Amino acid sequence: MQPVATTFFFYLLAGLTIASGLAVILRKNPVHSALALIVTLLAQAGLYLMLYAPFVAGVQIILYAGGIMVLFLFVIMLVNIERSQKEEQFNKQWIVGIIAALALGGLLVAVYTRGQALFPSHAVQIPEQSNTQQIGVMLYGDYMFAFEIASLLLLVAIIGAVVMAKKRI
Amino acid sequence: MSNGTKTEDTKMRAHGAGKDAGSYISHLELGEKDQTFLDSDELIINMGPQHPATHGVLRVILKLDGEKVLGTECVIGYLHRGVEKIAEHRTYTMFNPYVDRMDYVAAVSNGLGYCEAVEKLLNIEAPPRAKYIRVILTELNRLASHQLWLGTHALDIGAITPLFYLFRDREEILKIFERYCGARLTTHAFRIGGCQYETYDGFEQDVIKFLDFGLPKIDEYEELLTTNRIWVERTKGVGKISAQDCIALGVTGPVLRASGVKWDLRKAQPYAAYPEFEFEIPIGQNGDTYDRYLVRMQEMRQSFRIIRQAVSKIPEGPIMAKVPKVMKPPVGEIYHSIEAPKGELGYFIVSDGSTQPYRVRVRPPSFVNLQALDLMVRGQLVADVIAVIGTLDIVLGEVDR
Amino acid sequence: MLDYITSYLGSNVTPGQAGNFFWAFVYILLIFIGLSVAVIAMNWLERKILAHMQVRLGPMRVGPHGLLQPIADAVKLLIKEDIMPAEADKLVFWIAPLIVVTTAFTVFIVVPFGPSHAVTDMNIGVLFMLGVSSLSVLGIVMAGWASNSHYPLMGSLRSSAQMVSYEIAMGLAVVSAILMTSLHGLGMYGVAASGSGTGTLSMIEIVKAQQEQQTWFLFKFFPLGLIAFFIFAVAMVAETNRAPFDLPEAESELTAGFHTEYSGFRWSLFFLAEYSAMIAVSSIAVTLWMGGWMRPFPNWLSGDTWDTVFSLFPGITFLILAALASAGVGKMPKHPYFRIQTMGLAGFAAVLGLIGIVLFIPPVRDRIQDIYWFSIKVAAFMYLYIWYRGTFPRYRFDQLMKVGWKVLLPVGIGVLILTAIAGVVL
Amino acid sequence: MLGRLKQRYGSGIREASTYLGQNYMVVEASIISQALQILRDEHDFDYCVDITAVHYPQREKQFDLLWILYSFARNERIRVKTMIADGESVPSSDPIWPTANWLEREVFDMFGIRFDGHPDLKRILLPEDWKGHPLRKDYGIIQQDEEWVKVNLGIESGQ
Repeated sequence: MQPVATTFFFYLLAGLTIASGLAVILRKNPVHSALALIVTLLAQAGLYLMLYAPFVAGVQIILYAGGIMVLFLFVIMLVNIERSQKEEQFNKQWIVGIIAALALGGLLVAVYTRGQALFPSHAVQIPEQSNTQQIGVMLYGDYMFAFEIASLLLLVAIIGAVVMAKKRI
Repeated sequence: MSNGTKTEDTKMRAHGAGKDAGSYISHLELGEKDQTFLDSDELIINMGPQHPATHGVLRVILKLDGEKVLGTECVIGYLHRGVEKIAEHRTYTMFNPYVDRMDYVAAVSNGLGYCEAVEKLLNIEAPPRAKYIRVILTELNRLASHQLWLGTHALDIGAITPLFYLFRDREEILKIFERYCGARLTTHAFRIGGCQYETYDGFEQDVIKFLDFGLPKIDEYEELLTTNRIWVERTKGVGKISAQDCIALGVTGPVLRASGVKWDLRKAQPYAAYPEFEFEIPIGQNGDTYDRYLVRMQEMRQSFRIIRQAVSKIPEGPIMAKVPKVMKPPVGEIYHSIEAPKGELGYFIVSDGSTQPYRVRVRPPSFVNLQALDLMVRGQLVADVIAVIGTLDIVLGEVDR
Repeated sequence: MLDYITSYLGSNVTPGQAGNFFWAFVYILLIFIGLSVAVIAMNWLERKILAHMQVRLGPMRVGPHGLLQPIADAVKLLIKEDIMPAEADKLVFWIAPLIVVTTAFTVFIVVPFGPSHAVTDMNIGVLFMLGVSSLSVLGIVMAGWASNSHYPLMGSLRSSAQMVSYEIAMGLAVVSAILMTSLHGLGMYGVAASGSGTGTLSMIEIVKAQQEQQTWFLFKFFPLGLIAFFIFAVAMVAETNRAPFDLPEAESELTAGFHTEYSGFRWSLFFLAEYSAMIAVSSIAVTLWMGGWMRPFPNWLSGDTWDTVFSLFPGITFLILAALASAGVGKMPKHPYFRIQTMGLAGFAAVLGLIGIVLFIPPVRDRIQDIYWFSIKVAAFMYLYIWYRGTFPRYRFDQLMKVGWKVLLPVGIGVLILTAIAGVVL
Repeated sequence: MLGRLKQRYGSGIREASTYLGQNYMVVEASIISQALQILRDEHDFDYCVDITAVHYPQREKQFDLLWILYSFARNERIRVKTMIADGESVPSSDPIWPTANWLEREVFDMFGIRFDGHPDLKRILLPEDWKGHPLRKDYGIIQQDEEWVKVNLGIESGQ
């Protein structure tokens, strides 16, 4: 299927990502923030789709929007919202935050203007079909070790979470 | 969602908290905060008085840690009609229909207890035929009550189908009542001194027809539930209560028997014509909801047995004892209790020698049994509260009187 | 323009693949209408079937045998006052039912009613369906939270915990079915699945793989396929919050769970979403394990004669329904009060008969019979749902979690590993 | 049994007799708690069937307070009665039988008799802030707490 109005969709999704990303940090109500974060994640999934990475997009929806964010909301709902709404939204570290943001922004601009030589001048031709299979082959072939290390890391994290939660029981 | 930091007026903002309820402060909220899992706030929710599973207008305030019940408090009285006060202003005969309105699903039992108590006070005895009719109707009513209990209990646990089966079969009992005395629910079947009505033609046949129809149906209900995995998981070990706790809390009826106490007033202190029948007292061992279910199912079978014997042995003769037109019992007090479907139903009547009772006290089984709710559900889940309310088999008309 | 429209008719792919927007739109419209009709029919059937299981009649008043009851209900719901609690979070309260209903309908984009009867065929079809349907839990959580009331909140907490847990078991079962698509077969129709040796996530290719391997995945590697299917069948009931896993809306505990505070049209959106979600997960089950649109016994009763015989089924079914309806016309009371109802039923019978006759026309029946077999299989699942509801008590929350995490999950992993081994060895 | 109790408390046991085959005894209010405790501990009256009261407005000691007890071991009932004046309170029997909790609350609700040491003595059937105790003889049958009805139900009268 031929892509339609690619530029339009790109700017739409990118704008949505940024707008909802801002909403995440600007909303006072944590549930609203979480919902805005979901929109961000979904818009990102749309961007992945535009990059011919349907598998990554699907996984993004299932895992982040459908799974992790539900757990987020789950926890937020148990917290006293009325109390958290009264709390100060930005704490004392805002100077550090701005410096970090400026540094990151500067880095990105620098890479974009100066570092063009680092990247191939034309877009890599990605095969439209069957890149799901390619991801599988890559993950379980070339990057087997890294994949297993990542899963081990997650296992450690899970055990850590259980230990921390269990200490009171 | 937390209660700890909120002010008094927002505490009971939960559903159903009307004006009178708004000012109600449960002792659950006044005490120390309990430790909750992960230090989350405890949740106080209000179940009822308009709630589908509280069997009427029972209001239970639940203190929850997530889904775990930390404590309960029952708020009752929404159906209080002052039955005991009314009794003091009516003659003995006039008060008779009022007792039907307490436990309205077992009206016949209520009437039996009251009539026998007054008869004792008057020192008269109903003739044997009346006693047999009383036993037949009371046992039929016990069946009807247990059927209603099973239907609603199963519905609370989520099995919707048994309810309709049980209503179908209960209908047959109510038809017999209707043909006998014209009423289906609040029967007012008995009079002080016997029964007002002779049985209608074909009464025995009707009862036997019902017996043949109803007994296999019990197997049908058991087929739906007894070995149903989900049913067993939902009821086994839920709402456990030991025999000691039962006795200490005054819990009687099937709940006590399911905890392993073989005590039934029909055997322990027989009344009406019960000494003349053979039947067993089914008991359980664990005192959990499943055992209470099994005990009641067995009790239904025993009721069939009693009715069958009664119908086959029913003697001829008068149905009313010699009762004075104006009843003036001698000065004195009497306590008489019977085994109602829900437990020990007692009447304490004080006579001052006039035509009206000086004081009538009803010892309602539902009221006393309901007190055990807190003990039975502590530490269990919200869903178990529903199951336990169901298994206690309370009727709010009787709790509140 | 006309060329654009007719050019698609000759092709053998979905409108999405052919890039034909007109037909894609038509398909979306058809699915939307068909789904709405299916939900309405399902509402009536559920009440009728459940009623007959419970020795009662169910709706009988509005129209013959209560046939118009769902329409009356819909009208009632639409004109009902829409109540929004004063303390509710207005925006979230408003969005929640929309999310639920949108996700429930969106999944149908990839459902293959036939080799070319789908809006489009994505190469991540299954993943898309699971992903989008997992978004519906967000709507439920939002609805419960936005109501700002205890019972809905507990309902939504329950449902989010439940759906997240069962999604894992569901996913494992799906993966073991997808593993099966990668295996070689004889190629009954001589069409090789895309890239033999590698599996596929596309819904259409999954059915084609079953066609090629000449078996439903239900019976593949007996009993592995059956176990995976069973896991999915249990998990899908939990995913759609239906009895015996209907804890989020357990009426005896939480009054109505997450939609306690909803009324009128918003409530009806939840209702619509619940039923279309049921149809959606049943469609996944049918596609993955029961051969999708394939007619029964394509390998044993093969040949042109059998093809013709089986293609007559849709027409015959409609004729039987028409006959039943006309028998009902004969049984209607002759009182003038019932005249309009009788005429309505007769008209209904006539319409059914007409559809039946149309379905005998060869080009139509060839195109329709895939949809027919797919719908029949989904309908079987729908009946199961009703049957469960009439039979089972409700699970308790901890038991539900136990079933999900301690039974279905380990069994799912075991089946997955065994399927992989079987795929390599056999 | 009655003999032993009488021996121990002497004049504390006013009367012990049988009427219509039912045993009852009248106990001084001052020793009621000990008497009930002994009945439970030494005579197996482990089941408190009911606690209730009767109002005699013309008497000096206006209230009869009754405990109906039952012994599973002996299959026997006994009524223990004491007389108290209005405003007098008796020790709660909640520590002896937990079932007394609600029964005493009901007696408090209906008669206004207070029980000392009751864990949560408040009205049970009537609303918390209701005025009057309906089962007293001076409370009329159609009497009600007009003010409460007006404030909480918004109607002039509950009749």
